Amino acid sequence: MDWLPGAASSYAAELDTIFWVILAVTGIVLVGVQVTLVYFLVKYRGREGRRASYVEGSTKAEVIWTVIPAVLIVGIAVASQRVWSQVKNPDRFPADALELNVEARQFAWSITYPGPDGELGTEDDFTRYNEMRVPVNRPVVFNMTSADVVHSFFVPAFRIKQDAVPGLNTRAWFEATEVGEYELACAELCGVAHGLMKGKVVVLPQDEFEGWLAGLGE
Amino acid sequence: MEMVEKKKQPNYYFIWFLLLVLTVVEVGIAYLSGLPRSVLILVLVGLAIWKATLVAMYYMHLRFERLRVILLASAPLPLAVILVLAILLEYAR
Amino acid sequence: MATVEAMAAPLAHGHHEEMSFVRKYIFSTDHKIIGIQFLFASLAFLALGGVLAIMLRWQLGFPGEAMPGVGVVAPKFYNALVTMHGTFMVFFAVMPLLVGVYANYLIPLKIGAPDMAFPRLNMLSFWIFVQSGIVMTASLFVEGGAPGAGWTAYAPLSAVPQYTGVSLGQQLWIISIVLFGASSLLGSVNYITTVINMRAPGMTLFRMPLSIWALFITAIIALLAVPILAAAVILLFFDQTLGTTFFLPADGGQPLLWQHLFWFFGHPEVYILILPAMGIISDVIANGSRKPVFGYHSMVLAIIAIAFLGWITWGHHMFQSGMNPLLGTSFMISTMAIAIPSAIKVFNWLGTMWRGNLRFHTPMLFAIGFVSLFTIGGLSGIFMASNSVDIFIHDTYFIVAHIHYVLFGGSLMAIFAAIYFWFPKMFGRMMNEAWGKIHFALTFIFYNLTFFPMHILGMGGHMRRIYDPTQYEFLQPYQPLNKFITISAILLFVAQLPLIANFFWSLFRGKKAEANPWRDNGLEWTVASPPPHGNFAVTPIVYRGPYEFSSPEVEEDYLPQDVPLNGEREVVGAGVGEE
Amino acid sequence: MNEAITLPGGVKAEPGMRIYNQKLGMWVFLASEVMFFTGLIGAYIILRFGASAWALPGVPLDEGGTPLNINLTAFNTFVLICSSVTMVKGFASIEQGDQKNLKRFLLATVLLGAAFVGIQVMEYIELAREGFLPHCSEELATVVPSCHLFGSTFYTMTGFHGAHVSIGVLCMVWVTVKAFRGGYTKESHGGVEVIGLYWHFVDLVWIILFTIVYLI
Repeated sequence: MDWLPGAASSYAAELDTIFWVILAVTGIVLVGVQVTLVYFLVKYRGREGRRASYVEGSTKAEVIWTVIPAVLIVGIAVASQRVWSQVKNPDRFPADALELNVEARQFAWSITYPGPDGELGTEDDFTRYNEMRVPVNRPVVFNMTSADVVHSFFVPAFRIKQDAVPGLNTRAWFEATEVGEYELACAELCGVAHGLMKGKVVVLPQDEFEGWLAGLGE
Repeated sequence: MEMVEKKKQPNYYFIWFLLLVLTVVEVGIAYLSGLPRSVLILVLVGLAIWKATLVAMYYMHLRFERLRVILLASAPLPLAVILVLAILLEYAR
Repeated sequence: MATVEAMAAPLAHGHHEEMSFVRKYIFSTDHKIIGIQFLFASLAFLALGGVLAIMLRWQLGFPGEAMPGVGVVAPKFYNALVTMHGTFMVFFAVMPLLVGVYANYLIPLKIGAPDMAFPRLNMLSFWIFVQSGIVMTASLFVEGGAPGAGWTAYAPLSAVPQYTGVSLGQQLWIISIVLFGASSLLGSVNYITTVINMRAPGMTLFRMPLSIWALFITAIIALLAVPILAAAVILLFFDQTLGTTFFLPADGGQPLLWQHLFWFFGHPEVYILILPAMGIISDVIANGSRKPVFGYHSMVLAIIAIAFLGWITWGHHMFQSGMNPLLGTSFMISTMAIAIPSAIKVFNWLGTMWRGNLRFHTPMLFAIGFVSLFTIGGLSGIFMASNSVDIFIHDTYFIVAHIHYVLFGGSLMAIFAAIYFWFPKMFGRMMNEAWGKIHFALTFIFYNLTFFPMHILGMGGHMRRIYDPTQYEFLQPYQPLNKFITISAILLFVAQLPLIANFFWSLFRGKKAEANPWRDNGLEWTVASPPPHGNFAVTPIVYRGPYEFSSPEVEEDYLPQDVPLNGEREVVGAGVGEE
Repeated sequence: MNEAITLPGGVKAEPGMRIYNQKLGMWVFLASEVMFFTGLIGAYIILRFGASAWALPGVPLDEGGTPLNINLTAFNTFVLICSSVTMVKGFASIEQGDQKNLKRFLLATVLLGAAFVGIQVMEYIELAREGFLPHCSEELATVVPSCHLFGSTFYTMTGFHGAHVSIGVLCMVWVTVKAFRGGYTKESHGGVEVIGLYWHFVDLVWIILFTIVYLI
């Protein structure tokens, strides 16, 4: 069992790296604090006749432990920002992407494909439920909305999560890097069957996907 | 109480008169269709803030209070601005 | 204990006539009685919240199996459990336990005031809280079931009865929250006025104990944050009942507006839940270490900084909501910034223990537990603050682990420390130390066994609030871990029995407490346990800060705030506040 | 009145805000009220920005004009401003120990406040007759842009303000009765000042509401 689910999208690896970096940094701090704590508990445990030192503080020490976290935090923030804007900033979405429409409703996902002409909003569009088929190694941008309550599109293997909000068009993208089937879940409490609102994303080799699209999903 | 002695009596009727004039001006401007919307909104909000400040400063005697009372009274205002502006940014896209 | 009788004017408190039981213990205006009333009421809600937690954990550990005595948890009931567990714990257990109990009990005693500024409003605050709790509890039993939209009540799910199948329950939830807001408002007005105006002579702001600083700042946050929630739930109520569309996309409403309003309240609320805990812990650690708090001034500044930053970070709850990505960046930065004052506090607690003479009484053990667990909770917060990592772990068990490390490992540990620490003052009897230590050990162990594995679930992508994890193939390998967590949670619940037994046994049979059993410096320890009505026979005069432990100037290792040393007698005049 | 206290080490005892508890408490309460109205008004501003069109003043109703009666409400604003000046004059009178004028001004304030609420109720009835409700009539919804949203925000904001005025009037009646019994003197008139603060605050909120709901 891996700690993080197998990564299968273009930006998953970079996001995981930030996760591990933060884990390393916070892990070091955590171990440092806990070890110091235990050491102090043993070393300075109360004994008869001993007296605590009357120390009210140390400006130098406090400056040090203000500056060090600040520097670490800035580093983490800068690293995070790169992936964030890559994943979430619509201005930086990949250009030659396949566009899909996704509508969430209690308790299903409906995915509308552009059909053979590659254009959404035309007559040959077709819709499938709870199964998103996408080509491998090609970016997929999807326009998401919801028919009722707030849902959240979550494919753990792709590290993508985006809320579907009624009345809004939220956009997200991913590029699958490995052929296979991945589970799709709703991550935002959306009603009685929230926990059962699942689907899958099927990543096909590009030619197979083109054929499927041309055949109107047959 | 020492504050009572320190307090000058402002001319309350003059403030009242000023508030009335400002209200009339506001209503007049609102009916004027000549101004562009953005200018109109800016002017009207400006007038409203002016009126509100008059009430707070003179009728609520903030002008004659200590600084810390003024700070206490204005503490929530930045929060109100932060809330509204940040959410409006959502729609500025 | 030396008092400076000649210099202090007697307090104008003539309440010496015998009061009836009802006036004295039920509709009392004495802040100490009101604090104790809050204690009993919110401990009851804490137990209720715990029972709900066990039921929902059962479903996650043993999905679809009948729980003994309860039966199979149905999906709708599961959502109700999730919702009501969060609601009760946040609004009716942790918040009143910290603010209702200890702000009420400690503020007048620790600043040397006879009572709150507005004793009758204080009583009203408690009784509105009780009503609010009754309404909330009632929502569990009404037709249509309890609210199931989560404690965050995201619209439109919470706004349209058809979406959850709950209507009356959700409306009662809203009414209860509005009542709760009124109660909290009355409390906050009281605490703020009291701290500003009713400090004893010499009790300057920077001689106040950190617990009072934290409770004061918390009261300001609550004063300004809770009305936003009240406004939001009122709009939600109209959506529910009058057919308005504030949060519904039909006719131009804005579902995200709810999230903004809720979290604009909700994030400061998080600090309402942790700041008083930090303050209480500072007091207890200084006492247990027999040393002054390391860097008192920076501790105060850190409290203020956290309180201020808390207002500009709410958006990190909404990173995945489709918000403007630029806002996402700024909210990440402000959120990350909070790590700095939090880190200062943790290091200063360690600094306080450094070269101390540690006494491991039960409150100190819980305080140490707090430092240890809060560090984990604080550090795991950095994962969520990072907007890109949050894409993956948002709404997973990583968040659940984080919030429980902060609210249980943090706040609740501090509450336990406070219960043991001030029990002698409240009831005039000591709690049993041995059982207290057993309670601590069991709680600490089972706490970690319950909540630490949740980080692993979260890393695996385990969504929160789902009814049956086994429905997902990728979560099936985690089912043994889920079972393990559930069993640990049940044991954690059982581990609270020593507290209950100890509490009630000590109430009647505990060793009689002297005035200052912990050899502490605070003003509350200069009066009898429990203190008389009106608290102080004469207004105390304060000569120094609250943390003069092991001062080289005296032989004992503590130096109460109101004891003058040689040459400290040139005080002129006395009395404060009430001009 | 306390002297400032100097303690050893040169630290001055802090005497608090130097205003009495009730007044401080009222200011603290008003800070909370500001946030409550921020919630309501902020929701209105955001919903209005998000809406595609909104009813404007100075335009005929069938061309997207506002269904609100601005002239009537302008008069009502006048009434509330008048009640504010009578309130503050009452307070100024008792500061000089003038009980007679206090009674007169307080009575005027109560009447003006009640008149404000009365006119608002009339306005509501009239608007409801035209079909302007939290959920507009079908007929009106075809003329007035964003009618449902306008109706619901309008009634929420003005309704909560009206409730505040009504509570203010009730408290004011209580203060007035006490004034007629001679309960306030030159030395002790905290009640008048505290209720006055609340009253002016309600007036202040109305000034904002009138502008952003009726005029913009």
